Amino acid sequence: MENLIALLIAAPLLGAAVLLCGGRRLDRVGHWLGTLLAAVSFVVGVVLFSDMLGKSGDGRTLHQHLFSWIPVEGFQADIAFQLDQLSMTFVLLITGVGTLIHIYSIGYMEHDERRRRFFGYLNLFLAAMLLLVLADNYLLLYMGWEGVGLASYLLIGFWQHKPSAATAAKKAFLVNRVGDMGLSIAIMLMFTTFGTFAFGPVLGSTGDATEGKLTAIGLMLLLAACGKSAQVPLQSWLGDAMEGPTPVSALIHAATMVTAGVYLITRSGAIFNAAPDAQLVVVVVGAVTLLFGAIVGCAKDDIKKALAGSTMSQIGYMILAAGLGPIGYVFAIMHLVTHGFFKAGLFLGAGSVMHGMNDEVDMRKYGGLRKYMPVTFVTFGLGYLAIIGFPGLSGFFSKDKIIEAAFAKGGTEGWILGAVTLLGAAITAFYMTRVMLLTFFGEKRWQPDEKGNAPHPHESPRSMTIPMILLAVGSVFAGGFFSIGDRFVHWLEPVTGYHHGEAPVSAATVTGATMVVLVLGVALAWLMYGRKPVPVTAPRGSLLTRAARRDLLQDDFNHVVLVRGGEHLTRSLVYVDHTLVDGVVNGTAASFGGLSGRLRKLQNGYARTYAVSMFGGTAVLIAATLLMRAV
Amino acid sequence: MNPVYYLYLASLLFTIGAAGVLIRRNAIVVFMCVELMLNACNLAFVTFSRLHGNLDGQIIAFFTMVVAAAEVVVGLAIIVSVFRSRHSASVDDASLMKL
Amino acid sequence: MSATVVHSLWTTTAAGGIDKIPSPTIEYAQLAPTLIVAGAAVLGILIEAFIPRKGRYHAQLFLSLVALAAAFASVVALAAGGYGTTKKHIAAMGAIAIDGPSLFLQGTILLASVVAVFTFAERRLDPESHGNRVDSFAAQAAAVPGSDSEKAAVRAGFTTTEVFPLALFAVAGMLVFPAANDLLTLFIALEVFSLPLYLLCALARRKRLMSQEAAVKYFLLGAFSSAFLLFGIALLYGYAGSVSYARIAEVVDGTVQSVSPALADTMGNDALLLIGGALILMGLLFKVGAVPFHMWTPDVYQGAPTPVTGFMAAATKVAAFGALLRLLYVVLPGLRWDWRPVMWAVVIVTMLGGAIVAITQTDIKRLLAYSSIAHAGFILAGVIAATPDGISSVLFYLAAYSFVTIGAFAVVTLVRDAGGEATHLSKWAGLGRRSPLVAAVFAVFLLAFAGIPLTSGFSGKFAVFKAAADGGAGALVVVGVIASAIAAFFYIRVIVLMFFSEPKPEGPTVAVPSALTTMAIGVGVVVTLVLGVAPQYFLDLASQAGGFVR
Amino acid sequence: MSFPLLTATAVLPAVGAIATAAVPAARRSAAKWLALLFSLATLVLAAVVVVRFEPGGARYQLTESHAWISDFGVRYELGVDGIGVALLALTALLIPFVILAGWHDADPLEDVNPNRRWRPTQGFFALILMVEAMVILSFEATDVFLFYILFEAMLIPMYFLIGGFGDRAHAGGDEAAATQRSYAAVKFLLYNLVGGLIMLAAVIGLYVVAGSFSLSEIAEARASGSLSMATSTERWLFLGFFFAFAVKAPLWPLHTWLPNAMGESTAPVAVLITAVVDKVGTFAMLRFCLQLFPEASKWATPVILVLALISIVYGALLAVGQRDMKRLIAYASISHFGFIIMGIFAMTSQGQSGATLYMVNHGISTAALMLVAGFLITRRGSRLIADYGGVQKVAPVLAGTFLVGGLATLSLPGLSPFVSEFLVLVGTFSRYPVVGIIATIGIVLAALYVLVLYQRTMTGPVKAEVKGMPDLKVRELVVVAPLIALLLFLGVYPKPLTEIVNPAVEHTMSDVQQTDPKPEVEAAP
Repeated sequence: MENLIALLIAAPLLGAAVLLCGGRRLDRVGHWLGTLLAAVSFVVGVVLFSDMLGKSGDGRTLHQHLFSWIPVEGFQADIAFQLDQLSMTFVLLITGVGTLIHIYSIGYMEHDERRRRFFGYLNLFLAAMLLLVLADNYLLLYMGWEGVGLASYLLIGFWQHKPSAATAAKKAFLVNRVGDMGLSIAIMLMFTTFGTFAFGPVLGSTGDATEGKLTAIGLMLLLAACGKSAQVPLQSWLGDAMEGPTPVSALIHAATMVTAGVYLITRSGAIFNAAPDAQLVVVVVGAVTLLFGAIVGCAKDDIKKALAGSTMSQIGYMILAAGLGPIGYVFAIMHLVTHGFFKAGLFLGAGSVMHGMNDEVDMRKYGGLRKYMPVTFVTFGLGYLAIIGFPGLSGFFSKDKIIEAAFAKGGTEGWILGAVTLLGAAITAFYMTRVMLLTFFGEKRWQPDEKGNAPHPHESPRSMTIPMILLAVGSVFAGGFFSIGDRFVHWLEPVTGYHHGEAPVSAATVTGATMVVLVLGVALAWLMYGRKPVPVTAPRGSLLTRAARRDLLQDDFNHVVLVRGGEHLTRSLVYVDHTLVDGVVNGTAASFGGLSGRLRKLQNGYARTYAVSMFGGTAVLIAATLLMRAV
Repeated sequence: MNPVYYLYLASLLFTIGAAGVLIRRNAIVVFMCVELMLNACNLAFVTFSRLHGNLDGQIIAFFTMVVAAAEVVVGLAIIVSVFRSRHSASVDDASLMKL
Repeated sequence: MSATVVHSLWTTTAAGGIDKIPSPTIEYAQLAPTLIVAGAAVLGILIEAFIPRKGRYHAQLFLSLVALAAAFASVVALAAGGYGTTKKHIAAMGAIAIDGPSLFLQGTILLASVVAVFTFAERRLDPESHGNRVDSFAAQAAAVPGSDSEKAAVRAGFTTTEVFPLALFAVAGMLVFPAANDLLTLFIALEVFSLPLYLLCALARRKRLMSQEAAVKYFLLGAFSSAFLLFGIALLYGYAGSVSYARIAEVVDGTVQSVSPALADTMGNDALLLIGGALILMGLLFKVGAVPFHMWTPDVYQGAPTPVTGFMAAATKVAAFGALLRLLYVVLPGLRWDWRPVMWAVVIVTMLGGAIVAITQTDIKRLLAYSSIAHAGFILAGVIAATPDGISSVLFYLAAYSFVTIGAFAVVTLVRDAGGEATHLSKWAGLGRRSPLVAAVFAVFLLAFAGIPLTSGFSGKFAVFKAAADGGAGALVVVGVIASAIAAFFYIRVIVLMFFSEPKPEGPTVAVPSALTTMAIGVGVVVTLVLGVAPQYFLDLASQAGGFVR
Repeated sequence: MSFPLLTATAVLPAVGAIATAAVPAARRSAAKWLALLFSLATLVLAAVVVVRFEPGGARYQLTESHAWISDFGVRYELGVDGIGVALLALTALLIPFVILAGWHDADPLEDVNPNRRWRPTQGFFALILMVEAMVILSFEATDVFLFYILFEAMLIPMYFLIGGFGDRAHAGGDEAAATQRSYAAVKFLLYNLVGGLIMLAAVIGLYVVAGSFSLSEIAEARASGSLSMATSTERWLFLGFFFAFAVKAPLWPLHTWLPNAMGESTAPVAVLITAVVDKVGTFAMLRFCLQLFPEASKWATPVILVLALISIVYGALLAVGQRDMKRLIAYASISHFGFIIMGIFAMTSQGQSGATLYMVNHGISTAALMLVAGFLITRRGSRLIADYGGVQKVAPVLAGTFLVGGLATLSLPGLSPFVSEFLVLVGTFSRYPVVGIIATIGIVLAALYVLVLYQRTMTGPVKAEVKGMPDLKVRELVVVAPLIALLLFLGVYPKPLTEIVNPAVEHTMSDVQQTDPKPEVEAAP
């Protein structure tokens, strides 16, 4: 059975290889091939899943050792996989959503002549992401980690002819690299501490290591997570990443890749449990990002950027939960999965809208689209309800649990976190409602563009709507399915561990509070955008609004400090290299030349001068010899 | 009398010769100065020969004279040819090659 | 025939009747090399006197080559007879030392001379004038440059075939110089090879004014230095009461047996010894062209006919260094602690001075002159190692160096324009494009000068530096390394010029030489590479020849 | 007396060089094919060496030993350890690609060709083969003097390759380019010559101290205690050797010759410089510095590590600041050489294995990137990044290969450079944590300069001059594809390489009497 694990990765990898090296002759069948292989991977996943359900206890964890990767004295890195409940959850999510989005893309990318390559990249992403979640040691995980980074780079920059896209792609990769730096340092620390970096030994012997070391490792892992999951302070790339085709945003920048950070932290639970300081930092990062993303989400008029902000904030929830330790891991993952469904659904919906609106992304130029694209409206609506946590839908369960867990942290911390999470819920409700209203309600606000062709909103083809519907189903029922009888908890407990945190307030109260803030958020949004018509050009807005539109000035900071500073640094270094380092050498050469030129003058052509030098030389010779004898 | 005085004389002559070489411009004169130096050497040889009571020095003096003569032959040949082509025997005029 | 011989004659006469004069014993076999060459030289004069003009060139060329070959053969015979290694002998009543070093040096000098004679005899380079092939020597030395008589001589197709006997005389002197075993012989030999060289310098066919100027400078300065040398000899004689090396050495070491009162008196006076030694040293350093006695070198090298320059640069250096070695190792070892520091200074300034001044030279011949000065410095570094290793390394270096030098100057003779040889560096631009082969050959020589591995230059430099380091002169090695780094700079400059700069439209032409020059250059290249890749055999020769007779 | 395999590996290309040079001027293409043939034959021989080499066996294998210059105590001694084999294989592998990539780089331009006997093409390929011969032999030499001779001699053919053959873009009449080029060539030669001469002093010193040049003899003498260097002497000698190698490597601040040399020469020659010749420097650090002067090496480690660190960051930053893509790659190489040297002197088995792998991988990755860049430059006739844009649109394959090369340069996991870079980092970190952490900055900067280069040249709107630029031709694909395949293969399965290298590294570690630091915790299995 375990031999199937490699197949999970192999299938999409093969697809990537074939599609990218295949050349134009594959253009006609490329997308089908890509989708097929993704589906294969999904099927394999399902098979493994059913097999896993058949087993029980530790038997559920499968290992597959392919070969020794880097055998060097005192350093052992293997190409080996580990499939346990946690990985399995991700496998299903990745392959499932992935397959759907492949299908969606068939329609969405129909008119792009480079569609084959697009599917190649998508397959590459699947392979890398699966490698990430299936690796049984941190170094292999690192390979997947950078692999998804590469895939996201390629996909964000898929429309390379647009400078903005190319820049966004580069930015994403660079910011991620900073995170990766953290991961590699973490691995080095593990190596020096434990002499290995395989999950088993490392997580098994955290007890013997000093807390200092563990904290260091934890913080470095967090840095990595921040990079990949767009958490403050490394969140700046996610917004720009929306330059990529919408399916990409849905798959990579909503459902799967960006949640890798959560996976990393949950996977390394043993380390964090033993390093409370690190955990605290994790929680703080989560909380801050949660609000940060939410606020940004409120101000954006670009539908995708708004959703991106929301993604950021939702992942903030997960990170926060993961930071809570055993009481939170499970819910972090649960929210991750549900979020995977509804956020992917939302993005696909957005994509469908753009598809019908000539790729217009400014929500202020939408309005009243519900009658033009009903299916999109419904699926998007369901996703909307799910994310704001409408009772009974996925988001309701998963987010609710996180808020409870936050309170259950106990002490003032608990209260603060709880408050933050609640506030976050309120804001979520607000900005999602805003998106909903701006897009589907009100009267139509689009006009012909300068070339005079007005958009003709229409429903998207079947290949796009079906995935949306499926995802909508998921976002409606997943949460409930997981929560009934704590299915999900029991499912993950063997891996992440779980103990129920007793909140200072009863679960019911928490739920009630959530409902209240939810209603408030929605109401406020309706007051601002539902009641009165929306101006097509955005009003100047308050200081906060303007800041939020600019991602809370975080980019400007980067630009001024890092980019400008870096440019100055390199420019001055180039100068230094030329004048100083090189100059010293050239200077020496020149000085010899000058000396030579001067000495040359002595050779003035007069025999008598030469005689003088001989005479003087002799005199010196004699004097020196006599002197030698004298002393 | 003490032969050492001859040595002083010899060194004096030698130095005068050397000085002449450094100072005088006319090639012939310069050359004569060299001859003077050689003769100074001869004087020294003879003196030492006397001093040591063996005749090597005196013999060498003869050799030196022969050599000097040979030098005259060669030297004058060269100097004369230069003089004919340049119409000047000044060593300072012969400074085409320098630096 | 040396002073001591005469002296013994005198004393015996004083003792007994005139009839008992014993004839001095001369080992003709051991003196054969010198005698052969000298004899051939005399013969050459006769040829000038009696053979008609047309035939002289070939007769002279033939005679010289045969003589040199025969001389070399006898050297080899002597070496095979064991003189090269174990046997040592002082011939001609103490005048000439026949031992390893002298034989090795004589062999080197003879071979170098053969190659040099090839270049002397080259007459394909200049365009034929009035239907006569001409070589690089003046049609008629006596004729005033540019005068009608000169034109007439040229028209008549005269050539100065006297150069061959002159060269042979010089060679004879050079053969004696490193073998001289008393100071008188040293002096005579010096003059014997100097005087012909003075004349040869004056005999250039083109640029005669410069040639004559070179001759004057060389002559005056040479005479000046030999005067110093002679005075030095006088003083040493005064100190030791004898001019024979062995005797002086004994006196210096104080191991002399019978001490006459006069000797006792002079022995006490170290000033005589030190000043005398210094003056002799100066005379020899002048010949090897060591700073500060080097200033004649560039001018003379530039002015002299290029074949002569090559001959001087190679053979004279060999002879002079041989004499220097013998002087320092046989006569003055007792003074090592006096002359060594001074020599250190000389070595350093010579290496650096030569290398630095060469950087800004614009005339290829002057450039090579300065490079030869720098090389003199390197060799001196080996000389003052004062170990058998030092001797053999110097011998090897000299052998390696002389062939590279002759080859290099031979190449210089090939690059010509209307005014004869185009020696200005700017004219050499793009030579690699015009005639890759010549440029490549010259590049090989330059790399050898620069001491790049796999060329003889490197082997020699390594041997010398190794000896110096062994002899406790590590600092010198470092300086030498720096000097060679500086030197590398201008050798490379020439290579850049030849290969990487575009040829000038009015650039020089490369004459196609006859077999003679080709052979000279070929020998140069072969020796350069062989000594670079597989020097062991020659190192053995040199190290076996390492011991001086006392 | 068995067949002298190692000598053969060096003699074959040398013969090839002579043969190629002898081809008459008219038969230009014949010369090319001849050169290619010989390089491939050498590759085969190298393969035989790799097969015949037993990782577990003696330290030096396939040894040959003949008397050479006994006066200098010099023997012609050859032998390869794992490190030597790896680099030997790399060299033999790269040369055919270099030749193939430079196929048209030396075709003479008729207009500047005064002499029919002027045969640049023959010369070009002959010189390349000559360099190969010398480099290979220097990897095999176990006699210090023999190594030194090759170390110096290989400068000459390199010098002519750099100075004699510029980019086609600038070839011919362009006077300014010509002067630039000869400046670069002279700079290259003088830097390395000075380094070499200083090493010469040290070599002589070594002889004075040890009385022999043979590694084995010196090792024995050490072991038997008959040879003991005074601390100061050993340090001076070490510095003499290290200086030369640091120039060659090149290590900051002795690096400035590399950008000129790589910038001015044609892409294949640039590859020859950085991927093949410079490796001799780092190889020699492992082979000679550590083996001959273990104590001094340890003594100098802190300084060297700092310099290496500076090289890493400084090189990367300067790469970011370059306008000329070849110079950019050159500075990137400087940064990478910093990593290699850091790995060597971290004195851990991970570090040194990593360094050795790094030499190989860097060779392959730089070759890939530089050669593709060369193809690009020959198409457009400019080295300036600013002159490009949107190439990806018109020549996707070229852009793709360029990207892969770039990703290899920024050592993306899955491509071979990652393995070595991570090993070096871990190896360094385990002994000098701070150094290791600072070095990781290099990772980020690498991403920066690579991606900036790619973005500016390949993406964005298509520049007018770039329109109609042809995609990679078959010959060019044949050059690039195998390299990329190799990068991928060694990225996921470097075992064949590490198996060869590990034992050698263990030997070196024991030379310097170093053992890896132990982990704090004995991890549960």
